[in-house]
Amino acid sequence: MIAAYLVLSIPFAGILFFAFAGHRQETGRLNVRFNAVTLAATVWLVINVLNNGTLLSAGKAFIVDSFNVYLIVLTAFIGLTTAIFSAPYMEHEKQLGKLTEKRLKLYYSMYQGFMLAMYLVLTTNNMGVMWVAMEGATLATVLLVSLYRTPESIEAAWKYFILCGVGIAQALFGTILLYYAAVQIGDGDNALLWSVLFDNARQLNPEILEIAFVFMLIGYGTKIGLVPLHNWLPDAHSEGPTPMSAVLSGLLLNDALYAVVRNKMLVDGATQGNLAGLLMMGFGLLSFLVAALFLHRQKDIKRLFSYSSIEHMGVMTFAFGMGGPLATFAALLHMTVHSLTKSAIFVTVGHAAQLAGTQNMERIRGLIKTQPKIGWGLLIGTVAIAGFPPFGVFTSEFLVLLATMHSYPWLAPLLLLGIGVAFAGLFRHIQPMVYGENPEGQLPIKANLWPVMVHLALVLWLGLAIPDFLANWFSQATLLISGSMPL
Amino acid sequence: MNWLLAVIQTLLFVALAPLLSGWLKWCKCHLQNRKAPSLLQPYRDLLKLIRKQPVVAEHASWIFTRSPYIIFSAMVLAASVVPLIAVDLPTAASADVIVLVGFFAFARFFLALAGLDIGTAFGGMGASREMTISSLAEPAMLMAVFTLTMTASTTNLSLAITHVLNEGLVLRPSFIFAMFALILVAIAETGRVPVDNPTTHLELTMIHEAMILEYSGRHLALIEWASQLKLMLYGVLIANIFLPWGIARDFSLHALGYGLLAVSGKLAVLAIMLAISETLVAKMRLFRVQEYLSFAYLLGLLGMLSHIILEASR
Amino acid sequence: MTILMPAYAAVLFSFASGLLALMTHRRPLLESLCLRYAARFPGRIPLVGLLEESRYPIRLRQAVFVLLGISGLLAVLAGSAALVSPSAVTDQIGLGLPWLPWHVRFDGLSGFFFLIIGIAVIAVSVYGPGYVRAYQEEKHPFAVLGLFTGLFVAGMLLVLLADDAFFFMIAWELMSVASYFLVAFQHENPANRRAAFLYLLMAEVGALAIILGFGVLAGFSDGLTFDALRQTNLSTGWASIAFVLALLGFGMKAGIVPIHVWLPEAHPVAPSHISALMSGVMLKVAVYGLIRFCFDLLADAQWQWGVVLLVLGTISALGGILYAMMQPNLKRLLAYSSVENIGIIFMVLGLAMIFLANGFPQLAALGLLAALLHAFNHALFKNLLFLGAGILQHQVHSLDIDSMGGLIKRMPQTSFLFLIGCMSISSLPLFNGFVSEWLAFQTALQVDVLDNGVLRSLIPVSAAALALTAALAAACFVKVFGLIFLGLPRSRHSEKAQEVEDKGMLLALKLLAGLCFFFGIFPTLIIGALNTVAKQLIGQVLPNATLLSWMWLAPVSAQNASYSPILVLIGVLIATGFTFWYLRRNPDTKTMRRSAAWDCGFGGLNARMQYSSSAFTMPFRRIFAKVWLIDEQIDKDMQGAQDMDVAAIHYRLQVQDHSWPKLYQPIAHGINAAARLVGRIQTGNIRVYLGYSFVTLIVMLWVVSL
Amino acid sequence: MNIEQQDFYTQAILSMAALVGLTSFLMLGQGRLLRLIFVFALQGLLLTLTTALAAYSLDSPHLYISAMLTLILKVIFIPWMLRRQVLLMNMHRDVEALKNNTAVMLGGAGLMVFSYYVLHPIVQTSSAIMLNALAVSLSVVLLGMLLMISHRQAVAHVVGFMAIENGLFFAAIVATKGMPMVVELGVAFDVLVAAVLFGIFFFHIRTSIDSLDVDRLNRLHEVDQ
Repeated sequence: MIAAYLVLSIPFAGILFFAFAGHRQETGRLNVRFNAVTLAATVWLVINVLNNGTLLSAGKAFIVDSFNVYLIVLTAFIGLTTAIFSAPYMEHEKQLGKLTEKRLKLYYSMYQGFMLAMYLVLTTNNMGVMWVAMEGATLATVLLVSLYRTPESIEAAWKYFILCGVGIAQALFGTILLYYAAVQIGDGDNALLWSVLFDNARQLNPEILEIAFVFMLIGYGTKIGLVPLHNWLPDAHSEGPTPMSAVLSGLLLNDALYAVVRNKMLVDGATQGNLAGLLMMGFGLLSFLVAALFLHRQKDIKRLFSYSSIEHMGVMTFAFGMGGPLATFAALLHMTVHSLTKSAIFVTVGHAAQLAGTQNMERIRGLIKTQPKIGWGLLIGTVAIAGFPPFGVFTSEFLVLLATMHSYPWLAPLLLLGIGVAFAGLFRHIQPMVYGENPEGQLPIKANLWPVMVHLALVLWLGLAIPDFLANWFSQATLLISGSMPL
Repeated sequence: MNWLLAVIQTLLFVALAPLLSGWLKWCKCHLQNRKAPSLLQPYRDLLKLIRKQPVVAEHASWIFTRSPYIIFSAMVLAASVVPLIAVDLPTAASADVIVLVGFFAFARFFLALAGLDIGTAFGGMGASREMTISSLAEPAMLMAVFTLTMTASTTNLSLAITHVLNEGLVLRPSFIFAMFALILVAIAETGRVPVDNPTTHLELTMIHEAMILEYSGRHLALIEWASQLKLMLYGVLIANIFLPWGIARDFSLHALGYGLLAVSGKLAVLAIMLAISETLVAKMRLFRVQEYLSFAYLLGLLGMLSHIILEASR
Repeated sequence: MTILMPAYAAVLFSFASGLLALMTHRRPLLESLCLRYAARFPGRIPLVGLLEESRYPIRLRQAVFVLLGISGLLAVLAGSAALVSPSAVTDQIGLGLPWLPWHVRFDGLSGFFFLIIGIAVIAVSVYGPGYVRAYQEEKHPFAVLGLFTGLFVAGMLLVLLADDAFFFMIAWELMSVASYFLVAFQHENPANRRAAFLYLLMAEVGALAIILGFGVLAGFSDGLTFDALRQTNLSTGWASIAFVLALLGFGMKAGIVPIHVWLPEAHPVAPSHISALMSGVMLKVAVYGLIRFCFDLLADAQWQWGVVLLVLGTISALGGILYAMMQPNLKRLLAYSSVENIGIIFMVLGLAMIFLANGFPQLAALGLLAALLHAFNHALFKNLLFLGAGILQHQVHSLDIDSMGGLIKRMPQTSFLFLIGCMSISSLPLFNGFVSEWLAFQTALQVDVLDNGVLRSLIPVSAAALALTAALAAACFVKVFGLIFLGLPRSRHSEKAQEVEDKGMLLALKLLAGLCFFFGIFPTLIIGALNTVAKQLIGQVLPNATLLSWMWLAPVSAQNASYSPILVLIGVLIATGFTFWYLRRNPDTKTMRRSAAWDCGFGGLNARMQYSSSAFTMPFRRIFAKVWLIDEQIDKDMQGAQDMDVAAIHYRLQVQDHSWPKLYQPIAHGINAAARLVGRIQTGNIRVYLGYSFVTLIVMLWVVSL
Repeated sequence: MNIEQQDFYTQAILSMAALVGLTSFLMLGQGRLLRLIFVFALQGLLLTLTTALAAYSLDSPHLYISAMLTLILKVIFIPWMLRRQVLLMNMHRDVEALKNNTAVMLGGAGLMVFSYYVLHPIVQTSSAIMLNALAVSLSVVLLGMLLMISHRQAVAHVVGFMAIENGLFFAAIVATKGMPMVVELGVAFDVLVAAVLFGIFFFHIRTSIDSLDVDRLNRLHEVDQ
């Protein structure tokens, strides 16, 4: 369990360190190191969990089971690679005069703060604390969204703040209802602990839990970006600094979904029905289809990919909602590959925008000509996210489709329609950017594309073969969530 | 022995083709109140052409000079598979009626290429029109042929004819339709009135002649001979498929002679009918040809349908 | 050693070729490695010489294509081995999903398509080095071309090996995506980008349909392996849905009308050897998919499906060739002609299915055989023609048929080889294209055994349509060959054109042309091998396929129909030889006199008087006017007093595909309109957004309280 | 079940609930910012009292801490901060014209009924009093949202946001005797940070669009011009 504490305390130290001593030249590199150490700690945690099964800290404040441990590693990994990307990126922004030293300090400090909130969401055993951490994540990032202080960024940050704040307040109401249901059957102090709730789920009042779940779904669903609660998401993603977009898309959305799934497990246990699942499916499918259509109308490259994030979150929500081992497995896999791919894409998008000096897609042209690595990175990343094999996104979408065919065959055409429309929406914008002649005076920039390559390589690997330990891990998580092993 | 007979029949075919043309011309002249040339005139023309040194356009390539040989031998091969005076000859098995159509296509392909080779407008025009008409004629022809082959359940001409012979006189509506279709196709494919006029060099109407405008000497002879062969092939097809009586079924001299006589008679009658129609009918505009050929196709289709509905329904 | 070894090796070699191409810009790295190695073992490095700055790119390219060629050879080897081995070989590869490793199965059908791919790849690898030399490295990096070529070939081979739906889809999409990058290779041209996008979009849609098709099967079975899918017991309704989905997916890839539109856009813009692979081979992989799905996985074929295939095939065949005829761009024309040939294949497959469903497996085997043989033949001659088109583009710097002419004198070898391709594709006797069409006709003519009157009348009609197609194809390729190679040169480039110098490029053409002729004369060789496929798929063989001897082709029985190409060839040789010898005996007239062509007395015959492509096809345009969207305009420049004199006339002709305005544009408009509609929900006003949350919450609460 | 049958504590809680609900309605119809803030502070005070009452009558001392926190945050700090901002930005004279005020008020009343209806299943497991208290808090939450939807001033949005928090807090107190301490502290911390951030944002928005009217924050949208 020490590992879990380490995972939490390193970012905490990071916040303090950067807040008070974050004005040095090599801050970016230090940020990388903080994240690297955290990653090491999470690996240790993994080894612990793999050896001992579910870990419960003394006092039951924290729980690490097969479901969240892999999200923890994923979080740490993407945190690290994004930090690697962000160091030269932010330096470049500073040189352009877009940012001051002070804001960089804020940025790095809040980067750690965000990571801390994420780890806390994942590790905590207390549903209330989970809520607190989720709100904390909003608070940590809201100033980062408005980091550039442009009117648009302030507008985006305000919307992010208000919509997520109001949204998440609903989740708190849901949590209170949950607590209310829990105190009726047991002791008060431990009543919000997930491990306790899960064990006693059958005794909870199903009606209350259903109402509570609605609040949770609306609340955390706002964070996931489910249509029609998604409106803050494209704004916040497009106006903040790109590394922020990468972690928001790659991590925050996942963790919000994680919270929803945890709650769904409770509701399923209590109601023995499928209402929660059906709600999730509905929201997921709606988000998926609407976001796919939105892709066609985008002009800003980061907005484009944030809608793509909504779309993929829709798929995952749908899959988790469908339940069943196959869909759950697929959703878990999709979480992983989507995070990896999307954060890789945002890295290349950031570079592309720096290269062209704009986020307006109509003015980004000929990336492959100017800087082949960036162009190819973006192109391959898009191919991957659009669900082409042999990348992992395909695998997960394939499994989702298959599960849909098994359980709800008449929904499968809708799903396919969405995939097709989304693909067209993405590619009609991406292709002109990477191909063709480059505008005059567009010069290569200094870029670190290792994170992109590593991410895409991992996604490729997951598409070709899921390594045994990971498969085992996913299967354990599937077992935990859905109650049975995939096939 | 059989093989020898096959070769002899083929040679006979080749040898008789100009005669049929001569006979046709003779009939036509008489019908039009003109003085007819000798029946042997086509032979004399061919001989004269063969003796002459050919004149070839400067930029003609090997396609132009070799095409006549290819076209001629394609026609000879076609002649080898069509039973003229006897059925059951071994060559008939080497190629069936579809291959026969293939031979025609082969010849046409090179004829059109030769037309294009010189680079004159006429050549191109002829090639274009020839390919157009043949494209339309081919389905009509196959429709007619299919009617026959489905009745006989074979595409082997020789066997099909035997089948018709064995059945004796059966009045098949399908055959009537198919025969008319085939006749219409034959007229179009051999470049007769009303589709094309073999005797004219009016530039706006010519098709076949436009392609061979540059040919001379032995090349022209081969091409002319080939087209005479084609005419005779179609004639024999019509005569021997639909009215096969008289054809030799064994290889006795008697039977063969009788067969020769029979086929000559049938061809002579067909030629007279063609001559009459050519005298009575005017050549039609190029873009009316499609209607003409659609009608042929329709007949073929009707033949097919009546075979299916009236004759073989289960 | 199993026959899978060469198959795996073929895949690996094509991968290796792709990876090797990535080394294009790694010369310094390799050099330093070699130097380090050399320092340790002096005097043992033959490789260092290859790394010289000047020779490295050439050597690398050659090495890449050598690897590709080896892959092709191995594919041919594996394919032949599979065709002679009586049963399928299966294997598993430890990749894929944890509970579903990649299943591999190599049977006669896969083997046959391996053979097709192998031959094409060999030709391409011989042709490639000479062809890619023309590309500037900065503009068109070889690394990209080589990498994706390797992946493309590997993808196609893997599709054939796949024995579970998941692996199949991965391989399938690998093939699609890799070829997308190849289509987009020369991306400076906006038209190319557009074509590439369209291609990828259609590939995606098709793939989704296939996935759904597999999904239907998998929904009723307990696994994704083909074995499990074969066992599925589907109701007719579900089976029909699966069939339609598969048809949509594979048909889209194969390019049947009306979902063919990507094909004439995408195939021409890729480099020619890639076009050859795409048009010649990739479409066949789609055919393979359809056969595998409909004849192997779907247990009980329905005759209605056969009718669908037949009708779609007929439409594609006719539509394809009519569109091809109107194209002024050679590669577009060839691409449309691929649509035609795929149509023919689909027709025959439809016949096979009809016979199979009606309980005549032997006739079904005949149809299947004809379809497969046509696929094989089409691969040969289409490859030949595309590679030839590449040479033309190389030498004439254009693909516009109307700007060529007279090349037969300037490029004698190419023209001869191209002629063979044209003759094969026009299905003239003695060449391979004829054999498969002949078999197709023979299949259609067996209709008499059927009871169903509709079928009995439908099939002959479609056979007549096939005849029309063949005749139109001949017309089309007369135009192609005549306008490109015959007549007078129509442009300066074609006047200056010369025979291609690279031996390899010509060798590739010779190889393919030789095969076209060889299999035109000895079709029995391949048909015999194809019997293995029919046996494994349908469980029936043709009793008389190689009746009498290898000389004769008699698919049903000798009484029914027979064709002996070798005898025909002998006959042609004798007849031609004899006439040739006989007519040229006379030494006086043996030589020919050359003189100017007749010019109607106007004087000065010039190239502009020749028939152009649009002139040649004018009669067809009139007759089949409804098939195209024709935009014909004649502009007259008037001058002089009161503008009465015509100074110049401009003729402009645009021929467009009907499926654009009828099918694609409505869909595109629909999506844009839907997106605009959806866009309205995002107004930018935060109060509206809050309203959404509020309403959602209320509605959801109401829903749960119900 | 009638109110006279309940004990004094319950009666007090119900009265408080009624008052809290009333304050929500008052806020909803309030166009002047300073008064809005005042009513908000009043609501905070009612909450503090309720908490203290609960702490006293239920004998759970940790609720005193909650009460203290509420007092400091919701009654003193946030109103003070908001008031300061309003005065600083010279907005205290502005009166926001509220469209369809009557309809909104009626809608608010409807929401109260709806809350009652939605939470009805709770009766099965607990007393009606819980239902009533929870229904009030839910309607406070919903009214807070309605407040945000109907008001255009950013300050009003903050007040609405905080009012939602108040509703949640009230629910936690009356229904479950407060949340576990760690959660309470966390929530309070979040509210504090949020309040500070709101202050920062007022400044930014003001400099960026020269107003605090959220309707003018509409550069980012997806509608065709």
